[in-house]
Amino acid sequence: MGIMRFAPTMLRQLFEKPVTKNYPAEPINYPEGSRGHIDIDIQQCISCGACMINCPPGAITVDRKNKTWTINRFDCVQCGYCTRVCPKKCLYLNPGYQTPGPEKVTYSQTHIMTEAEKQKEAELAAKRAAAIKAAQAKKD
Amino acid sequence: MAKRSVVPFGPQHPVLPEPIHLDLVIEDEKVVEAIPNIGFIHRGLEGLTDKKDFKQMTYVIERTCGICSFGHGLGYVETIEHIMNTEVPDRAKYLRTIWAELARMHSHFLWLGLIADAFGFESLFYQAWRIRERVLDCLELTTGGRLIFSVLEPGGVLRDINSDQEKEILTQLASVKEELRAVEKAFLLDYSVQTRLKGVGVITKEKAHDLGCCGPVARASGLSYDMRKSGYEAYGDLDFEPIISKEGDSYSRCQVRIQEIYQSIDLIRQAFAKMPEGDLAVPVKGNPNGEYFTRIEQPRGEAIYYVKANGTKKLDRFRLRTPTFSNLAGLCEMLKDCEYSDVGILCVTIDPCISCTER
Amino acid sequence: MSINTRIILAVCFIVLAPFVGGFLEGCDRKISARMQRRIGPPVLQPFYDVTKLFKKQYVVVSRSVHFLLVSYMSLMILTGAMLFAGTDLLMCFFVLSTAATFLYFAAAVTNSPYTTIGAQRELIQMMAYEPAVLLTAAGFYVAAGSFNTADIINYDYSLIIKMPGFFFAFVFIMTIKMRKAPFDISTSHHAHQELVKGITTEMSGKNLGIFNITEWYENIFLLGVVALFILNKNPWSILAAVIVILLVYFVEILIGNSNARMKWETMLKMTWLVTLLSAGVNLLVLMVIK
Amino acid sequence: MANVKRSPWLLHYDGSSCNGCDIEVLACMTPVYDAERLGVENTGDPMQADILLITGGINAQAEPVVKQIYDQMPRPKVVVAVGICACTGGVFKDAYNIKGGADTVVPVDIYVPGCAARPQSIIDGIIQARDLFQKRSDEHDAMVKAGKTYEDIKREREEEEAWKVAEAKAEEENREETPSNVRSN
Amino acid sequence: MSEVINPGNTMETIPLEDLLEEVMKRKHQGMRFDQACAAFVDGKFELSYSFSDDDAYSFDTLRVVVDDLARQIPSVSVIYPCASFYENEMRELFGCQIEMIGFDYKDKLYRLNVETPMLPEAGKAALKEAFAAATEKSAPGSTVDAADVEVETDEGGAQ
Amino acid sequence: MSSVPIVPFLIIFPMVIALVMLIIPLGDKANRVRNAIAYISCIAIMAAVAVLVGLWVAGGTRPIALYQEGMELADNATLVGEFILMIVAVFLSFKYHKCWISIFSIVPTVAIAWLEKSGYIQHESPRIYIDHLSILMCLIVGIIGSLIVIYAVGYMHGYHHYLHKRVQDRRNYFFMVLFLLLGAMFGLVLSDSLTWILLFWETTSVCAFLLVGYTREPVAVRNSFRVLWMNLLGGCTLTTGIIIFAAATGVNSLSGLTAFAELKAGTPEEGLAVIPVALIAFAALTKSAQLPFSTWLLGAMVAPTPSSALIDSATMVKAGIYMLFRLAPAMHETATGNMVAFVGGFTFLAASFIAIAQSDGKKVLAMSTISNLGLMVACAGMGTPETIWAGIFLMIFHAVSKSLLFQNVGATENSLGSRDIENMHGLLYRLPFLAFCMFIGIAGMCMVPFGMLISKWAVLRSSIDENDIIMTFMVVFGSATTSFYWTKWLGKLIAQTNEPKVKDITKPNEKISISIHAVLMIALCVLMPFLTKVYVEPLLGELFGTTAQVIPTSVLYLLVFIIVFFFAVPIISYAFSKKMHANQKLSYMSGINTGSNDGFTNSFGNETKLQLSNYYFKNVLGIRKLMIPCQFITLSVLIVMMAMIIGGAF
Ligand code: SF4
Ligand code: SF4
Ligand code: SF4
Ligand code: SF4
Ligand code: SF4
Ligand code: SF4
Ligand code: SF4
Ligand code: SF4
Repeated sequence: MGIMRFAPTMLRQLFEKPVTKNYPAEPINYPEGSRGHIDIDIQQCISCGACMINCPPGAITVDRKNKTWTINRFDCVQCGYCTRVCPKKCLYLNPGYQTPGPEKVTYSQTHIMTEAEKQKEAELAAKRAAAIKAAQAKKD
Repeated sequence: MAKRSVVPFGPQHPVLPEPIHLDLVIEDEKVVEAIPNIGFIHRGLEGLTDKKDFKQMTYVIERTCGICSFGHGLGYVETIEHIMNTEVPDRAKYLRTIWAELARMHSHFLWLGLIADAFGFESLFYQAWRIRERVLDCLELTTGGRLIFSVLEPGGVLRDINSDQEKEILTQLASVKEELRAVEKAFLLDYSVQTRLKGVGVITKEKAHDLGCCGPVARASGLSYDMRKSGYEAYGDLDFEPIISKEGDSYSRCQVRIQEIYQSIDLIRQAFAKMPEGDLAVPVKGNPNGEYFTRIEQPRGEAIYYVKANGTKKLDRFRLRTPTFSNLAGLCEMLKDCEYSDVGILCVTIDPCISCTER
Repeated sequence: MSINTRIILAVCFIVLAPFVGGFLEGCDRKISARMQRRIGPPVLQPFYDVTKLFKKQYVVVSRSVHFLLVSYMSLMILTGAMLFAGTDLLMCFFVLSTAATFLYFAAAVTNSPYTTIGAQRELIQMMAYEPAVLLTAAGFYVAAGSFNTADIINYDYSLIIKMPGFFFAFVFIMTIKMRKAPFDISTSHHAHQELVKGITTEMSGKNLGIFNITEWYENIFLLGVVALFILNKNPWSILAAVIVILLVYFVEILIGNSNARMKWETMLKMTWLVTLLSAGVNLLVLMVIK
Repeated sequence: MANVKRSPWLLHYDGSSCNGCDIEVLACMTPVYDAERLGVENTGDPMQADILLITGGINAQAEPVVKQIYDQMPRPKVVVAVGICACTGGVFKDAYNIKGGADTVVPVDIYVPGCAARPQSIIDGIIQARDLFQKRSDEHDAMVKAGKTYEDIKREREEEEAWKVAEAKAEEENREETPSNVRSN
Repeated sequence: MSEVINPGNTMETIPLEDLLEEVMKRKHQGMRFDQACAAFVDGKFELSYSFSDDDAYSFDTLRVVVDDLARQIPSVSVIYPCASFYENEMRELFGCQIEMIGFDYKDKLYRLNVETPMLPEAGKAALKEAFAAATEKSAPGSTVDAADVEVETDEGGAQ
Repeated sequence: MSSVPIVPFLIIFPMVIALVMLIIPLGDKANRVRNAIAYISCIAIMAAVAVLVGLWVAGGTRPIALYQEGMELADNATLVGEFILMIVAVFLSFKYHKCWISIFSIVPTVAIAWLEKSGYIQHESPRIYIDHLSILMCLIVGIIGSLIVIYAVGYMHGYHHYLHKRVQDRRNYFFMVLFLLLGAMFGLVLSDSLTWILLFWETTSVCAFLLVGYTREPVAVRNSFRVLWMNLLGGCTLTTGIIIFAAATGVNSLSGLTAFAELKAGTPEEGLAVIPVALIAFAALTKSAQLPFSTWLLGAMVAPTPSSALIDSATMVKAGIYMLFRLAPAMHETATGNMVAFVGGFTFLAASFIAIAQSDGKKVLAMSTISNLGLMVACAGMGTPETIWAGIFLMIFHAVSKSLLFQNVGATENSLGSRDIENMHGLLYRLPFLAFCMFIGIAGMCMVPFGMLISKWAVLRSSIDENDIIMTFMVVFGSATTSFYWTKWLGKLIAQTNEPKVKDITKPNEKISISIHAVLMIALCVLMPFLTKVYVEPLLGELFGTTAQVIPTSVLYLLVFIIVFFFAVPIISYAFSKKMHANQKLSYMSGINTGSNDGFTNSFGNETKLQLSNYYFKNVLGIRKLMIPCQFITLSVLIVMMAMIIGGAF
């Protein structure tokens, strides 16, 4: 027991360098694998919607028709679950957070189809149409 | 008229870590009556089993509390694993143990800071939190998150600790241990701190047992009650004894928590030394069916997880009994006849975590 | 001291004290921050704060608070001006305690729980420091033969030689007056304590600004009393006084940063004990050798 | 125009958060992040605060509390929602006792995302908030100079609004009348 | 290597009538009260009361199944005062009629907007029905059920 | 010499009125008659005092010692009076089975009768003595005493109508005793003959006893007998002192005693004066309720308020102080002086501690009275011009402000139904007039620039001058605790509240008396520097034979400055703050206010009323904790010192 047992520490620290990270004057150093935000390699995305269904807070919206993938980063908890359920593994949890702001903006990406894909799509559509026709014909 | 003041204490009150309310009746500075009221954080987390499947629930449950986040996830996945009869790989068990102990350290440092704040010792608060940042660095380095890690899944863990990271952690822990010594001196030996902690909020061993206190509160009263002794995860392989103290006052609780930080450092070292190579997870197929109670030693004490599953993706019932919930009775006991200036200290002394208490 | 010097000194106090006081508080915050290994706020931060406070909307719980605070400030200025004008020290202290009473009124009038508890504690603080303060005046009277500060600073040598006990007791209770841990029980410069903001809980905007400025005046007044212990006929003693003032201020910062807040009972016991032992023994010795 | 942005004082209210964001807010004050270098002070007293930081979603019991402390803050004031719980309700938005983010009860000016929001991100939020605080303070000064109060301005706005509505109505009536006139003609 | 004590969990289902007696037994054995919780499964309340032993780390759960939802359940807070909080919570979240709680918040522990939020819609309807039945059964004049009636009007008024 | 006839008038007139009061029966009509007579006689008394002062000033403010032929007749009358008092005391003691008390009455009466008849006394000694001090006392008794009686007329009406319906209405008896007390006080302060003084002394004791027992409730009876025996004990020592002195020297006058003591100081004959002085000082300690005997004053609080006011502020207790001031020059730097100073200083300190724990308004007043009397006693005990200067001002301010406060608390109790300080929360909004006057009264007791503080300044200075370290400490700590209990009371008064206003049922005459007191209070404060010059310094000159300037002129100027500042600043800033546009907000209650400023949502979701109370530290500072030890300390000091003094004299 004694009085002012902390005073020596205080005196010593007075002459030590502050540990403060002078953000924003200094940049942040993220360790590898830091949980920041979700990015998408949109060209890989097949708009299956698995991420949308499984996201715990429901931050992702997938528009199958327009091939749009949208995330509300003001709603994402950085759990990374989507990156694991994605069949194409095209989602990434990258360092760096969404900057704050006065609006809850969303981030949206649209899959731009390559020629090959378009062709494939068209083929598929044709196949589907054929199948439907066949089915109808059968019914009839 | 009696010379009594009736004063609302909380929910918005800077000394309180979280919103909780007390109706205080005080006479001079003496508290004659204190009636607690919770519910400012009640979210209805247990009710979310209706809406989320059992895997999503892992992430929800991790967010029961930002401090014991890892522990909550751990308790939950253990319960699910038990119901589904999954044997987790050994390496995963050790990793889980290491993270759990790191989280315990950051929680105890956080508490040291908060109690220092509660008795108005600001630089000690800053000191504790400064050291805590080192622990958080270790956690971010290995899990990517500072508070909420999301590295657990039923069946194992999602991330590994490589040898570089291991070395980094061990050096950090060594310096944490050094810095803790100075802080310990101030907490345990300084006269002004002792006037605020010694003899404040005494809970005897018998009372602690009867009121169902757990964690450091129970251990400070002399109950050797530490769920880690039940040997879940890798604790069965590690060498440690629960830390106890006799007096049962705030000072003992402080002592116990500081010793536990040292103990955690030791446990992490042991775990690194013994950690086997191997898989991180085993795949889990199907849905759980059955019920089970798991108990985990959180920084604040024993937490109980109960899952009742019915073979579908959605659980019938998830239930979480948290240490603070069982320590509330102890808090009420301590608040009887305390001094007004002790109210803040007493609220902090059980290391309340209201967000998990109310879920 | 001629009447002109007196007036000039008093006016200097009235005009300069807030600036010096604010600057010292800025240094205090900076030094505290560095002790805690932080960068800390700019040294001029207290001035930014007060400017901001005067810019805010005027929100009150009770309208009377304002005029009571203005009275508090005026009396505090009067106290300081009296000290610097070289008048009777004991009267200064009486006016000082009346000023503190007005602060108590400003708190009591609000009928709000935390302010009221803070106000009661403020009263306890007053009770705790008053004996030491009055005894200091008594000590000067015994040592210098006069209550007049003008006579005290014209003494042949620094009175601290005769009255180290009083000096210690005074510095001890200055911790209360400067609202530093361990004795910041009624309010402190930081929140996060059991009383929210204690006696200032209901003050906002310009009321709080007035309160802050008054604190600066008060600090300068107290440091002025510290200077009395050092000043003597020799002009070099002014330099010594400045050094001692800065040293005392630094010690207060150090005390504030390495103590927990104590309870009122401990505070009262400690201050009275120190007053009795340190100032009392010193007084006894002085009376014996007189 | 005084530079008030150098002294933004915070009031932190913990809604139904998980404490993750709470302790990150507190961590902002501690040595490693030290928000005090921006002039920030954590007051804990609404009467003295300029910026209200809300963490966590809002539930039934916390709602009146948040409204109350928001009301007690003197103007100009800024509200910052910290964490996705406070932004939208987060993972708990479906829970039975969560009303939603902080903006369901008080107007939120700045949203700071993250679960838990990182201290740097909170500092970003504070910096944005203090700029907004400066802007509002300037407006406040102008208003005081004009000898008006917030009530006056509110009334004026209402009047303006009412005026606009009336005008629109009159216009509509005119329009209605015109065709009828036309018809009658 | 320190010794590991892990006796595992036990669970025992008992009728409601025996509840207090069994709890008393555990109190006499020096066990601590660990938790109490309710669940709503297959239209019935499942109540679990858990006890544990400080030294042996054993964990012992008593299960009570209540099929009449309006049935009054005795409070164990007479035996373990610290059970009050658990029981208040059970009653507020599930609507099971625990009576004579030692420290009674009168369904205002959490002050929710919704009543009995943890009951699924079907459960709420069933609960209502059960109350109606209980009221019918208790002819006016019987003093015991005055409380029931009051509870019901309370519910009705709030909805 | 022209002021002579007015003196017997001042003494005898109130006594006659007392008889008249007793004769007038009860009943509404008669009450009105009595009230009218009371008013008229009070005005007459004040006029008489004014005439006395006028004549005295016209006579050149010189001290007048008076002996006339035929005074022996008066001497005999005093003997008769003594016996009447004895009969009353003995009768009542036996009636209430407290026979032992009668001894305290019988023995001195018989002894003094023996002395009168024994022929030891030289009969040419003056009987009446008029100087600054007696004039001052006359002013206090005349003005404040009369005002209290005027107040009592209204108060007693309210007392019997609202508060104490069960108590038997004996107002004729009550007013009789009041007037008797006034007469006795005039007699006491104007007499120089020790036997006369004894008579009036015992009269005040018996009057106090009768007033305290007014309600005849068991508590009242018990307390009244405590008043009686303690005061009669003082009477016994007074008698002993008189007899010893008269038997030894033949002198039977107070001025003779002090002159003798001062003259013989340091000579072998000193003992002759020392013992009487010590015994009389002891008597004065009992009368002014110093510590071992303080309990009688506390017990006296059961009496209706006007009598408390009269006993506490204006008369009774001042009799003791008056005697001590007279003896002061004789006590300077003697063992008696030290004893008196210690007892006074200790009482000052201890009573102010105890006062902190009281929440009953009247009890606070009682404790603070004891405490302040202690300070005055200490002043007298130190016996230097400075301390007497301070003592005089303490006495003046104390008389006015205590009388004001007692009346005020009484009136407040009638309106509010309680005199507990906690119930006075926000009184300034609920009973504005009374609370405002109460504020002035309390401020007068504890705040700069009112006289109390400057008096403390002087006490402190002279106790240092005297090298009296214990005294210094007692003053320093006592003044810290004193401001604590006064200030917290003030805080209660001004707190804002939403409680409804209280109907003010104060009678106009009560209001008149109260407001005159308040005005007097402020006037005294403003005039204090002037009074010092004009009045108090000559007074000291008379007592000590020197006319040193006590308070440096610079301090007095400073005082004037502070006074102006003190009144100007709050008023000006108040006027300004009224004009400012302010947004009213609810007070901070952790965010759970319920819309009004005095309630919050409690743990069960209902509204709880906010209650705020001051600190009292009952468990540390309560009467039960402190009284016995303090009494023990003072009693042992008294016994030891008295033994030393008496032993040392031989
Ligand atoms: S990281 Fe989690 S919260 Fe964010 S989008 Fe993916 S699944 Fe949703
Ligand atoms: S889960 Fe993957 S592939 Fe499917 S929609 Fe989401 S991002 Fe695209
Ligand atoms: S981190 Fe937030 S919630 Fe936790 S104690 Fe600090 S302010 Fe309270
Ligand atoms: S036991 Fe506690 S510290 Fe450890 S991971 Fe769990 S919550 Fe965190
Ligand atoms: S209060 Fe406790 S449980 Fe809640 S977030 Fe904080 S540490 Fe976690
Ligand atoms: S006890 Fe507290 S810290 Fe631990 S999980 Fe619960 S809320 Fe979190
Ligand atoms: S300095 Fe510490 S105690 Fe003070 S307001 Fe800041 S965080 Fe709170
Ligand atoms: S955003 Fe995440 S960390 Fe923050 S309160 Fe919500 S759940 Fe907790």
